[in-house]
Amino acid sequence: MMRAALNVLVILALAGGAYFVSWPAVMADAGSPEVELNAENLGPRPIEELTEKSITRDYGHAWQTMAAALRENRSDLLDGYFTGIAKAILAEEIAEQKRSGVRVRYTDQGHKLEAIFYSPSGDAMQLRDRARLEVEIVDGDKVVHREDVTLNYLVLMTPGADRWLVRDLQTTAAEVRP
Amino acid sequence: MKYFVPLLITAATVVLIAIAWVNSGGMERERMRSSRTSEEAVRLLLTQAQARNWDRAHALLANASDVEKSAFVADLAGSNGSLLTFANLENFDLWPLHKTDREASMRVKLHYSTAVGPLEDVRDLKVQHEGETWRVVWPTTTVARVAPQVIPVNYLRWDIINRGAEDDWGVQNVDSPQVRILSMNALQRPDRIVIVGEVVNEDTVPAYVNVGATLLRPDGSTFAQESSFDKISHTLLPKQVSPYRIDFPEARMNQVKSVRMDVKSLLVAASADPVIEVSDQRLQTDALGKNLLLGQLLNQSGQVVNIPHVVAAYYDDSGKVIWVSDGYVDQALLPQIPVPFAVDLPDDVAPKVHNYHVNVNYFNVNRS
Amino acid sequence: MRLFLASVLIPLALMICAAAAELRAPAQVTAGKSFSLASTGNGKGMLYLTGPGQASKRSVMLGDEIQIRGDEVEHAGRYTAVICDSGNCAATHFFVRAAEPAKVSLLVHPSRVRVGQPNAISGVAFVFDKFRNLVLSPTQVDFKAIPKQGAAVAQTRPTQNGVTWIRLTSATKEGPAKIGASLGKVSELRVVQQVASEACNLRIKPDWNGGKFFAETEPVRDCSGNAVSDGTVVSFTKVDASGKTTVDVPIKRGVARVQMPLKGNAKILVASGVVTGNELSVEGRQ
Amino acid sequence: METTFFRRPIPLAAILLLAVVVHGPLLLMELPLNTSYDANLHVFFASHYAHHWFDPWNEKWFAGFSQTTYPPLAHYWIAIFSYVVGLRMAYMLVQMIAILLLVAGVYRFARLFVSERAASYAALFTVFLGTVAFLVYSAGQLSTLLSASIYLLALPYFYQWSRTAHWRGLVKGVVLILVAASVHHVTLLFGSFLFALPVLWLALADRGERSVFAVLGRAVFFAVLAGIGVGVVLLPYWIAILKHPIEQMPIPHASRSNFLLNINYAINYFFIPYGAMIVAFPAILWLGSANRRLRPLLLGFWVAFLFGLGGTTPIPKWVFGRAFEILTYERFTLSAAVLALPLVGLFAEYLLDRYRSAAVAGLAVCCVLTMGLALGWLAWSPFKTLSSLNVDQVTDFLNRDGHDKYRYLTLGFGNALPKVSTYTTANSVDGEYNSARLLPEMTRYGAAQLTSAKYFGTAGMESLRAMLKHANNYGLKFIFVHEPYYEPMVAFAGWRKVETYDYGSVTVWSKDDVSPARPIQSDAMPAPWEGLLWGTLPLGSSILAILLALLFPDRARVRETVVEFPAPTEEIYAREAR
Repeated sequence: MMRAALNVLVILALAGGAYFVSWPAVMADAGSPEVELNAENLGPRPIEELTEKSITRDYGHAWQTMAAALRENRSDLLDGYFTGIAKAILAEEIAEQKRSGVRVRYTDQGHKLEAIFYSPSGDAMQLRDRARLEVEIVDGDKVVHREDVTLNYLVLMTPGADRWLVRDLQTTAAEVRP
Repeated sequence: MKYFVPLLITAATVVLIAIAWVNSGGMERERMRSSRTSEEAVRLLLTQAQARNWDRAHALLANASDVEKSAFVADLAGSNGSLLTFANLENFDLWPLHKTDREASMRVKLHYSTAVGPLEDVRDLKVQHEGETWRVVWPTTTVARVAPQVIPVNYLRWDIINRGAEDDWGVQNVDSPQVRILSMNALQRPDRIVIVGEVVNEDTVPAYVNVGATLLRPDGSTFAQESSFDKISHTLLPKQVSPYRIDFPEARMNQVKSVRMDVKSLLVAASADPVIEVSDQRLQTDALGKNLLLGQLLNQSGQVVNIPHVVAAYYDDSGKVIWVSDGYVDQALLPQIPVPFAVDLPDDVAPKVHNYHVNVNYFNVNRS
Repeated sequence: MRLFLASVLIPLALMICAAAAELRAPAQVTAGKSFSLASTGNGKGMLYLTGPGQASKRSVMLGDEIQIRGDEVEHAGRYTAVICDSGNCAATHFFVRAAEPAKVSLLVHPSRVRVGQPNAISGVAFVFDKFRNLVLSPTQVDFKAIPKQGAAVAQTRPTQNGVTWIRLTSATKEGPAKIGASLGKVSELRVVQQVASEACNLRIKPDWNGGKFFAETEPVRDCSGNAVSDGTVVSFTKVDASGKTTVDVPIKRGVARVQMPLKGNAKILVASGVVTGNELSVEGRQ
Repeated sequence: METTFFRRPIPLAAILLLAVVVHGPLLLMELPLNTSYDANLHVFFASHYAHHWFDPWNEKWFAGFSQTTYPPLAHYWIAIFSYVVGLRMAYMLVQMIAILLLVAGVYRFARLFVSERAASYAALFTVFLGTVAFLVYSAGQLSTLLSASIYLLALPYFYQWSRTAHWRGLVKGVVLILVAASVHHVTLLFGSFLFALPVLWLALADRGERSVFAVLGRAVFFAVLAGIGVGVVLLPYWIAILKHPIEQMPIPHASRSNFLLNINYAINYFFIPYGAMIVAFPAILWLGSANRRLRPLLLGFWVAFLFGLGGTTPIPKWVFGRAFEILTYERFTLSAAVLALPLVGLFAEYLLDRYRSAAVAGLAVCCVLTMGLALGWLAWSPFKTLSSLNVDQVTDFLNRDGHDKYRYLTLGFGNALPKVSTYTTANSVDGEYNSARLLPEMTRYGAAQLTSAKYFGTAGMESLRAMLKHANNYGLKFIFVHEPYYEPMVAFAGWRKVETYDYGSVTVWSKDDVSPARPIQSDAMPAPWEGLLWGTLPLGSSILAILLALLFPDRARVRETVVEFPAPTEEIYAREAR
């Protein structure tokens, strides 16, 4: 009887262990980063109230899913908020990560967005983002590089079925170190 | 004990089965197999029709020799892909109007479950006493037949070449049609908020249109979201106007600060055929005091329209849309054969109606 | 003595180790062009290269020039190169900028426009290099609008952050207009259909044919004289003794025509979209 | 020792082998997945556990529902086997195990009442039992069958503990009850009355010198312990059911009908499940009443029989009240048949003793006819299932080009819906498991699945209409139509036909203004700790039961009952020969 009970305990412990191993993947799905949008100097088309809300929300979600996709090496996560060249480059990066075992981890500390161009027909918007990030380059479990950095991005977003999608996400040279 | 228990169990089982048989309408069913009264005769006929036992049902008619079986079947179960062919007779109510020893008149309300929702059909039937039994005299109708003819069809048709699934951003594309909401009027009804209005396709290509509305609370948050569903003509040819109606059940105006309208349009392949004429339109009050908009539909093309759907907009004297009602027509539209229709409108709206416009939408079995 | 040696040699060794991990990169690199990173130190080390579409590692010899192939830096943006030697790592960053402009993405809207609409057509050009990087340095884009009839209109606009745009007024005559954007040898062309505007002066006339009454519009045109497209719906409404009759008829070969049985005197009205036409009073014939 | 072949008990191993020979090929052909109503549903549930072991929240149906509303053990075992043999074959494997356990369970249960020989006949008849074939190949009620089997195995321990206070009986019995409850709680609930009471009665009858109160006390202790155990093992289930008691409008079910008013229902729910056993009803009555020890069995059979008749007698309505409209009654036919089997075994013993080869031939023909009829009914029945519908193109469509970002609906797919749901990554607003429905568009109407809306008349079509009205809210973009009946509503509501499969047998409709689906918030979502319990305790209880069986095997029985037919006197029917 004791043996049986022990066996059961072992099984339960294994199951519990498996659960808690899978737990971090669930818990790591943190909330959207803080995004501030300034559309004062936007042209030639003025931004609509709903579009402003949507851009702020969707850009935040895009960063959230990008960080998760790079952390977990899951290119399927990119489908939600990326399209075109941005999605292709990120998918390529994830494929490279899988091949080399090197990963880039982003800890997002907020974005200051400035909308700079909104096409007359409302089908493309270009923005400048000043992103505060903690970037880690990890090889296996070893962190080979870690930095806190503020980076400038030039972003091109286009409307999708129910949200704005990031079509191009390019770092530009003006970099400021904290 | 050896005999008592089996006998007791057997007897108890038989008694229980008998009780349940009576409770679940076994007696009534037996009664329905006879037609010793005028009511029983109508019940028997409609029960057979319900079971789609057409031979038996037709044989039960007093004037079976005068009524074509196909016409009788078409009358109760539809033909030519009409709405009744997509329906089941769920149940019926009947009550006598008058009765003598020789004949009686019965009113029946047929409750159909159809592919687009419930449908009720009220009919008055004559019942005759023949020997020991009563029999229903079915109204003699003949199946409408179109005279052989050639109807040239040379209306326009728009076809679309769709873009592929691949992301071809920045290359040539065809924009969605320009559609516009012409009017919007939010009304408080006893049990709901209703938004009525009209939408027009301003473009030169056909548009597939859906109108949606969002009720917003004073704090700007969404209170409810609904769409026009089937109370609109979804396919609009260039410059065509369609009424729409959006219902928000259980909503009250004091809960809402504003309404956000949303019209979505899509470029679709479409044909300008068939053209359906809506003639003899008039507002009328029926015997039960219901306000109705009556008229006839005439299919001017050469193809059958299986399920016509009438959407009517009513205007007040300032030209504002004050109500939109709709109804499905249970007969198919054969070429050149007029088919009557009726849609109702609320009692409090009827006196304010100054004008109205009827739009005909349709479903064809082989083209959707 | 031992203590002294240890206190001198250990920091020295650490400094050597630290020095071994030094890495230098050029400040700007062009996409798709190979270049080299300068490293110091000796022995073997591990180079990590991360950036847009890149997350690789490879063994390198320290102290040598480390070659970075062009295909490793095809995407514009910020790259980080890290070199590690026995647990010590040093990093450097460099920016890859887009190569020469090689492609223009041209967004032209709308694809159909009514005639005579001021600033109704917009064209937006995005300039990319051959690796699909947005070219951020200012570039001149030539826009050209070629109507079906008449002279072409050209305008040159500089890009800002890789984008430039133009607005055009639609012509007064219907027909396709070509809108193009070119950049050196590269050019893109889009077609905008200019279509007739709302019907103008919509009129109907009676027509008795074989004892049947037909209501027919005169050729339906907009205010500029362009024929309204076939298929456009015209609503006929007849009010007579039998009640009201409405028929939605599409325009065919420029006119809309419908047969309407009459019962006594009738009033016939016509409308197309929000435009209403004349009213016709007809006396029924037996 | 009897040497005549006809007078010897059939070894249980041989009967189990026969069960494999009879049912094995049918299961290898995956018959239940193509002919039964519920098999695909169980595969669907199992598929979810295979992918999300500790997360019972399944977003594939009803815009999200909790699988804690259905005991999970059978599904977890399918999930485990699926890692090796795939989902479909894993289902067959668990189904085969259920049949084998039922044979063993009937044998052990019958053994409490009748001789080893009669019990072996009862077990043999189980293989060919119409209700077993009906539940396996027509109803697809894996859980009912498996739970009943395990429950039958638990009953001898309950008898042992109640009668002799043997602690192993208590432990093994309670653990098996937990396992049975983890498979299907409803079977256990009704089984407690229909099976446990006759066994308790028997324990009292066989108590010998022991006190009545001691036997009853032990039985109560067993019940309390089992009740607490079931409460703990299925805790997430109780939480779910307390949070959302079933308040939806009752859904019609044919097993609640009066079979006398519809011959097809009578065939489906009476003649097919009982088969040739109907011929033995007089003998069952006779034997059951003639023998004091068998009377509780007869009474249990009679009660289960009456319940199994659904609306043919008023008893279920009187007993269950409003719950009558929630329950289905075909499961009681299984209970009735199993309760009758010991008596049928006894009757067979009598026939064999008297008619020898003729009896063998007669009984064999009855067995084959009963099972043959049940299998034939799959083809002849007017109640056709759609489980064999080819849904590959539907799942291909949903899994490509980001179509799974939207929710979908099938119309006219019947019980092929779970098959679609199992193999697609997209989610649906419909589902085949009525108890988990919480969306108001479904619970406010007296209709079950939207995919079969037309069969529920106006209620069904109104429910469908309500759902289509809220398509934008649910991200419901794609509708797959297998019956043209639904096309008018779909077309008038704003969907357009976009693709056609199988020469027009299935059409795909799309509504273009629908935004991608977003998660629908629900308070029915189980907490993570509930998922942990759900993923461990039910399976743990079954593993414990297996370990107990392996580590502490039952001692070989030396007991022999001497119930004979016809009985010489009323008093001497059972005697222990130790």
